[in-house]
Amino acid sequence: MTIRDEKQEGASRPDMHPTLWEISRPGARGVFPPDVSGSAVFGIPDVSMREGALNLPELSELEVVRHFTNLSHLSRGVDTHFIPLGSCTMKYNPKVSDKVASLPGFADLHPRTDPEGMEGLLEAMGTLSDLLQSLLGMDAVTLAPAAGAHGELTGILIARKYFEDRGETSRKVILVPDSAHGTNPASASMGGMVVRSIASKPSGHIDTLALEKALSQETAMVMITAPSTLGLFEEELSEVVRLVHNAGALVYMDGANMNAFLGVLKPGDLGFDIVHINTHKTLATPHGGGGPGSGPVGVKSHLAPYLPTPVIEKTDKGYSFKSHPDPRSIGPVRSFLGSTGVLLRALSYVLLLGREGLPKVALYALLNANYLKKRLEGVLPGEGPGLCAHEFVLSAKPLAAFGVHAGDLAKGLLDAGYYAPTIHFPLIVPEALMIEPTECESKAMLDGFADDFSRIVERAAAHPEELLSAPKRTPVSRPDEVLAARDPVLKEVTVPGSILRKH
Amino acid sequence: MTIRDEKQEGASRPDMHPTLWEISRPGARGVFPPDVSGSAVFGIPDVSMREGALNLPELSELEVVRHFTNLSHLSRGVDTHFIPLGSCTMKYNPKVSDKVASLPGFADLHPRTDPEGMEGLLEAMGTLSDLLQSLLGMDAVTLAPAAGAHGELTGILIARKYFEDRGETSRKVILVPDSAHGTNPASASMGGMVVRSIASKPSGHIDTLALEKALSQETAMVMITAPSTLGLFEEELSEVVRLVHNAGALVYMDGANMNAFLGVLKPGDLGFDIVHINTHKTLATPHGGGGPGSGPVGVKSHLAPYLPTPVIEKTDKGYSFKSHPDPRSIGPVRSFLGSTGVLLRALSYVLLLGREGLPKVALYALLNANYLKKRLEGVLPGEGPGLCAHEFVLSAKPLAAFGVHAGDLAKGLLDAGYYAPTIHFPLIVPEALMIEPTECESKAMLDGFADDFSRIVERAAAHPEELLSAPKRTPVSRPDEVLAARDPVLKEVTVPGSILRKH
Amino acid sequence: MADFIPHTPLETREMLEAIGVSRLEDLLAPYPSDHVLPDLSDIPSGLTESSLMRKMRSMAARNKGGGSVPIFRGAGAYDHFIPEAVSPLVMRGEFLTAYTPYQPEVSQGLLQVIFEYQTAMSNLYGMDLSNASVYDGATALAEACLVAHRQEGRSTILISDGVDPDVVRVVRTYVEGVGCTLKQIPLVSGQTSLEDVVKCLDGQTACFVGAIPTFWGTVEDFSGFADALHQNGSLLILHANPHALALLRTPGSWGADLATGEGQPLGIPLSGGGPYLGILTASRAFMRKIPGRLVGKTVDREGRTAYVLTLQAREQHIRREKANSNICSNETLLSIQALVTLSLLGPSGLREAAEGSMKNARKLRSRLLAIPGVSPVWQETPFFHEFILDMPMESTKLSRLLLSEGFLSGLPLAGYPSPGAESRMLWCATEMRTEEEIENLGHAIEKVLARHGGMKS
Amino acid sequence: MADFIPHTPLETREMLEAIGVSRLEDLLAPYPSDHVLPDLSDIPSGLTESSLMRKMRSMAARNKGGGSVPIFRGAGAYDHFIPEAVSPLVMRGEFLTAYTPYQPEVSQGLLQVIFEYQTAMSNLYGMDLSNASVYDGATALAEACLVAHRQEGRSTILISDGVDPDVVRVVRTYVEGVGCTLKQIPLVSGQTSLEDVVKCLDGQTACFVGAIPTFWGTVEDFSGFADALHQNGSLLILHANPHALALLRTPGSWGADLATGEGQPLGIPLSGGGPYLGILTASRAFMRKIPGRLVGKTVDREGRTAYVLTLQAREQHIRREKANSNICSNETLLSIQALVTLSLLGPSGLREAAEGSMKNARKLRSRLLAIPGVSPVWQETPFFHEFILDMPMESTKLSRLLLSEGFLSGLPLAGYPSPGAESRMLWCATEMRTEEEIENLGHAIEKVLARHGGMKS
Ligand SMILES: Cc1ncc(COP(=O)(O)O)c(C=O)c1O
Ligand SMILES: Cc1ncc(COP(=O)(O)O)c(C=O)c1O
Repeated sequence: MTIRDEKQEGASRPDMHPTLWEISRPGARGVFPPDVSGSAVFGIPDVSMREGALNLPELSELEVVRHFTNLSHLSRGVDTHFIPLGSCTMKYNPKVSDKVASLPGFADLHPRTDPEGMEGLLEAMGTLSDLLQSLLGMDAVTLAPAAGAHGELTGILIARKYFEDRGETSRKVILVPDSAHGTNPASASMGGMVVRSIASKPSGHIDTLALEKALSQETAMVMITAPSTLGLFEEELSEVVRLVHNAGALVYMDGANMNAFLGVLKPGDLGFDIVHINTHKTLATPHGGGGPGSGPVGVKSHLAPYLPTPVIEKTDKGYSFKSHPDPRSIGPVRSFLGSTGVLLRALSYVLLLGREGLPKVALYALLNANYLKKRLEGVLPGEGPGLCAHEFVLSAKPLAAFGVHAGDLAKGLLDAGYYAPTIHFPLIVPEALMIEPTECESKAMLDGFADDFSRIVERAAAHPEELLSAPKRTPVSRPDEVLAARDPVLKEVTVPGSILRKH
Repeated sequence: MTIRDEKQEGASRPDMHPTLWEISRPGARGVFPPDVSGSAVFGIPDVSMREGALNLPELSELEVVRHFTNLSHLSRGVDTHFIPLGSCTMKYNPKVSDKVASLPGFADLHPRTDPEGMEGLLEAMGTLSDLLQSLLGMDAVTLAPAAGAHGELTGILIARKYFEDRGETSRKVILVPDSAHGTNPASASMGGMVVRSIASKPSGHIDTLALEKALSQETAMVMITAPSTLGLFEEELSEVVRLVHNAGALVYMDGANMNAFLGVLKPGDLGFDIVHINTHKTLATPHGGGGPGSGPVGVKSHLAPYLPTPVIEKTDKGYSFKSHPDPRSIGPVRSFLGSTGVLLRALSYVLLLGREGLPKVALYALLNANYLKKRLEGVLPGEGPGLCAHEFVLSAKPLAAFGVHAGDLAKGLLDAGYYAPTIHFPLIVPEALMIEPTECESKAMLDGFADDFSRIVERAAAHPEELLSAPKRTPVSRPDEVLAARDPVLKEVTVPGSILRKH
Repeated sequence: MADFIPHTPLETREMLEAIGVSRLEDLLAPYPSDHVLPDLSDIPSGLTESSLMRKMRSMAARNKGGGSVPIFRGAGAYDHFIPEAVSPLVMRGEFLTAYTPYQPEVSQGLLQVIFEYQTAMSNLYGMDLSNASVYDGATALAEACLVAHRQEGRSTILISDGVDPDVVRVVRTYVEGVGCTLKQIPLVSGQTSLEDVVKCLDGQTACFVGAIPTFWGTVEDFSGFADALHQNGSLLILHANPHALALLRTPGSWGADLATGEGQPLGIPLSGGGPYLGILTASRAFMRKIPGRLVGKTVDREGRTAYVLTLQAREQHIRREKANSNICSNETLLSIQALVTLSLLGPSGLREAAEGSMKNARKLRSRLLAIPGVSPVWQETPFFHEFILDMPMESTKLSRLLLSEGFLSGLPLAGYPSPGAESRMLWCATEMRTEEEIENLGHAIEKVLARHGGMKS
Repeated sequence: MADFIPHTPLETREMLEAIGVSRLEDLLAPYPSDHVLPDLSDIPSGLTESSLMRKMRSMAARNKGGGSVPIFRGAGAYDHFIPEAVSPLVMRGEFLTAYTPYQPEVSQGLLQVIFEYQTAMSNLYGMDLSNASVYDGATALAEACLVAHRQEGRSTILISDGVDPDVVRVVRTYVEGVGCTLKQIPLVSGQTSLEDVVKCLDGQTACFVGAIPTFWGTVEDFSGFADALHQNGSLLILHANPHALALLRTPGSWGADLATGEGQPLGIPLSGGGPYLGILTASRAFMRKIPGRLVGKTVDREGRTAYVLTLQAREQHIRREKANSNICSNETLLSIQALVTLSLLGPSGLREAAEGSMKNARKLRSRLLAIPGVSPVWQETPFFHEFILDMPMESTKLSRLLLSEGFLSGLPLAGYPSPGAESRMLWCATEMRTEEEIENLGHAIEKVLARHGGMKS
């Protein structure tokens, strides 16, 4: 069996790498665990013991190393490519932060260690909490949520509990602009709330009149993404906040786009009651191919009692777990303290940048987005000539006449050596391409991208068939998604070693 | 500027990745070193200060990370491919050994630390030394040499000093079989000795008669590679050793191929006076793209006084530097104790395998080599039907009629997803292909390789032009080596950032 | 002293010019001018990399991690063997810094790895399928309960007291949000009685949740549970430690509809509590009802094998408020880590590690029981690698004293619901413990008891 | 408990059968039967990975590395800042486990990196070209001397006492082998006098070797050296610390024909002494005379830029006993490490690190001179980041005492040739030292002197 190299002619791109099960060789051994002597009679009745073989791959250590090393070559990350995914803030993930998270004392710390044995971790988490509190302009922060959506759910549950405690149990409606990320309505539902969508104005901004109409005694909260998923700062935000508060409801900020504000604007100052941020976006913790993330939530003082447990507090002896958490707490939203391995990276990032570096993040994120927007002006329609925040949205609609869609442009960009922008989001823009360069890309990279993007759009009009058959320079061409969903194959069912049987 | 992806169609393989200087942007900053306050007036006269700019690349941290990550994709290692390079023993390099070498206490230890502060390192090196002494069957070992060739030089200098001390100053001739690795004669010359080459028998074995004739009062030493670079164990080795010793000379074993003996045969038992091994072959330390290596040397007791300094000795209080090294020592051959980062990996390997695992290395190395030899029997001529040791040599001579050479077959193998065998070595076999599978490759891999090899040889005869234009699936096709050597370009002379000037 | 901004001053000027503004601050025009550029004086100055490392190393040194104290504590997070090859593979930049594989053509490596992870989890749990991960074990179980709730709209969740009380609290946070109630089934000698469960079944019973092994270390017999539940139209959910499944009967084999677990024992460092790995598996009937990403195998245009994210219609980015869950980012990197670990160990290695843990747990138990005043809670109940003992001292105090002696003792069960109690401790020994460590621990306890006196001795 | 052998018993049997033997041991037939399968009882049993890690961690803990003691010692190996991004890049399997790039088509990454390393070293040393590395600084200098010797067959090598005495010993080992003699030129106030050199020149003078900075830390003025040597048909070789060249005048600018150095200060961990990096640079006239590998830029068949090993006719595998050197394996991985470090620091970062070292060295010197009984050896001689002081105690003893106080002090110069002496120490401070560490060291010395009394105090 030959594991083919990934550097291949398009015309003869080989079949994919075999799976671990296809190359498994029954009887082969990799790493041996510690050798423990003693009897193997454990007193467990047969009925409770595993019956039958454990179908895991059997391979040598070298085979495993090769498998994953070669597979890694078939994926693009920030470390290899420019990833202009809007709303994802794919910025550089400092290697020093990885190192910090791997230090003995952090990496080998049992989460149920007595507090006396985790003073360093408590200090780290307490410090991060304080820093975020300041950067967000909020009064209290929880580090527990495991991702942005988890932060949203936490926020929803806090709002729910808050209104229950106030006896306003009829406040069950969450208003969400139609430009919002799917997690906003989904989190609201999961928190047992009723979701109402608010249509945006053609400009992409919140329709303040529509919102005002929608507000009622039943409104618990309005979730606003700031800057919006179109990369726009809500023109009438202060008015919106005033209206919502007047209606007795809370205002939530989805802070996934906080990179646009970092160090230059504090959500708390804008009147938000709750905000979550995504450390795996704004605070440069690695996305890891889809996770882990972390979604700290900040609240104003009236909501602080509702934060999930455990709660870290600062005493004169340093940071420690609050021994008697407020009974109004929504309870824990996950096991243990938080994704500390992620949060240590976030802390490292904030400490490295400090008060000088943090505002530069937002300023340069805005610079890059506005520069690239300018460079792509006229190539495809966008939101118009004004300043955007940290990202901007283009529409590939004009190309529909040639049968070319946003997704096809994305494939062309893959061939040009980039990851694609976010496509088909926000849903309110037809054929959306959402582009976020982050502060970490150089002018040279942006210029190259703008040139390639423009060239691809030109060719799309002239030779649409080219783009429709893209990508050609990738390990596979477009996979058949319909086939995948028809009768899904979700696991390897090959008999172990099948691929070896050729001999 | 677009850094192209390496996954490309052959027909449109892009130009190479730009160099660090081509993408350098004057004024860009990467990592900041520690910030030291204080005056920058140092009292060094201007005449001794650097004048003019320091032409190093100026890049962001992300640009550096991308550059090297993407370049890594253009190179094959054991971690990605089967590397059947004869005489190179490209076996799996355990990750745990890398970890050991990086442990604080080892990695951050200053080499001039007082002995009291390096007890652990001394124990590690002493232990390795003892283990090698046993495995080599020798009486003393030095860990100083930085590579195999360096070990050879050390051995030559020891022999030289030994004869000088005995007053036999006319012994200046080193006899080297013509099948030997180029380092053997080169090391002998570097040690100020005179090299005489001994022709091998057609079978590849040492011509004992020729050797006997060559031996004289001027012979200092005979260097023998065991098993030979043809993968053969010298039939008449004991006779050869007897003859050389009778002539008053020493016998040196080039132990680069020690993988064939590990745990199953001790060079000392065969009568060798000096032997070096390559930890980066036999003891699974990574080759690192060409180095670092390490070349410990073992000697019999009569040569022990001549070993290079520093010398580690075992006392009842543990291992320590010998405070009064023998005045007969040849002196130091490099700075400090040795390439301890490499040697710690070698020690880890030996300790992991232990007395059970070590002999398996040789046995399975022989198994793999003999199995692959069998599978390729009849494909190209080799040494005949007998058992080989850890590697074997084929000759591509029959293909010369079609204009195809060993190097062309190598290129075909690159396209098939392997690294190539060693070619054009040993020099005594025309169109040599030297194949060493090591014990670490699976039967499945060997079967796949044998099939692909056979197919390539077949097509070479039928469609030689195909092979002559190989490789096609690699990032570049064959480079023009003549052009490279004509007026060599050995450094980047582009003005920094040249590639960016397009915008 | 770092900002990871690549711009040279010249480039910044050129870019500002192209945009048509003169200063960076002009780009803040859309923001409310009275709030921009706030005071950051409470944020410290930026550190150089080396100062950061110094600071964080000194914080780390104030924690008692496994490198400085042998760990005899489990209770949901375990000190198992992690092969050294795991980290260099998982930390490769291509995996570490990738986004969710929405563009399959340039994410085949990641997609294949997730597909392989799904296979490994399906096989380990004996279930038809696995998703690509959720946040952690607790939220996995909570999500599974929500699947059961959505199935028929039933709102009572029966949950065995064998489930980690802290996990139960998380489940409560989740399910109470949608109006469900939790009903806990007590243990009898560390086991859930089928009769007790059956007594609670009614038309509102969405599911019953059991644990393999229980939080208290015991191994249960779930014979008959699936049938009884299914007859009532309720689901069986089993929350299992994946490491233990190398030896113990699988959720699938007990007839579970959904099975969840905390993936940390599969090669993921303890890391003070996260990031961990939420495992969620199911029988095929629930394929379109479970939350989270799924990777499926398909072919590309030339018929080559290719992998894609599939059945996305379940997810929030398509279904919004009607989605099966709000989950978006999951724990992909940790799933890779678990897969690499399992590949390196293989079935034999995993089994040996589990057996090693069981052997050590038994050695530990014998050694502790040899200490005067230490007594067992259950004499005969089968257990995996954890067990409760009555200690002759208040457990929180004993734990602190042992920590200062250099051991992370069993978990003090003071404050825990029954069978927890003031003087009880939940002890654990994995395959990583040595005989010497067990013996030294025994001595340390004897010393501590002798010096401080026991509560009951 | 590991052998990295992938074979299953079945596969082994099949393979033996194919070969036509029945047992593995039969494959040993060509070896002398009276010696095969020797007794290995003195080799311990194999360890599992976790036992190995335990063992090696406990050995490592018995060393006083920079993580446990601040390092005030240099003398050829320096505790400089290494960015954390270096290791994950250099340790990527593709680089780490590659062989020498003999097959250029599948080694372009490696070849380009070496080409870039050659560029960086050429620019740093101000020389026309650099090879791809040799073993370490000492052997680099020895090889350079051999180039000078081969040039005209001259056999006297003049070497300044400013060169590290231990490096001189290595050079001696090398050059005496081919019949050369070393002649040492003494220092005057830490500097080599051109007059002293000129006095020694004759028809046998192959070269003169000077150091930048000297082993004793001083910075010399080599004005006129190149001319004087060249007039005599002799070469100027300068052995320079590459880190110092961020600020100091380059070998190229002094007119050197060959320049060498130890690359360890460029991002390579101290590692108890190796592997390090031998830097060897030269003027173009010596392109075909220097040892070691060279990578050149060329084009492939389609005209794309490509890199190859070039001018191989100098090397042992082609020229055998007539080769320029016996070097085969070199230090490629370390050259990558140096290149990555330099790329991350850039010219400004390197300069700042060098300036930081100089600042700290001056602070250290002031602090130490404030201790009664400590006195300078040279008052006015310019120095880089090392300097000698007379200490009021036997230096070896003082070093030991300070080590037990938690400091790696200056190098005791007891036993060293002049200007070394029993009571002298060679102190160093890099940019990694903090004011607090310097102050603490000062206190520790004062304490030690007070407690043990000084030799001269
Ligand atoms: C605007 C917005 N909100 C919420 C989320 C959800 O965050 P997570 O994936 O961390 O759950 C995202 C993620 O892309 C987002 O872009
Ligand atoms: C037979 C033989 N001898 C000596 C050497 C030289 O070893 P090194 O490259 O470590 O100097 C080699 C290296 O390939 C070899 O194969």
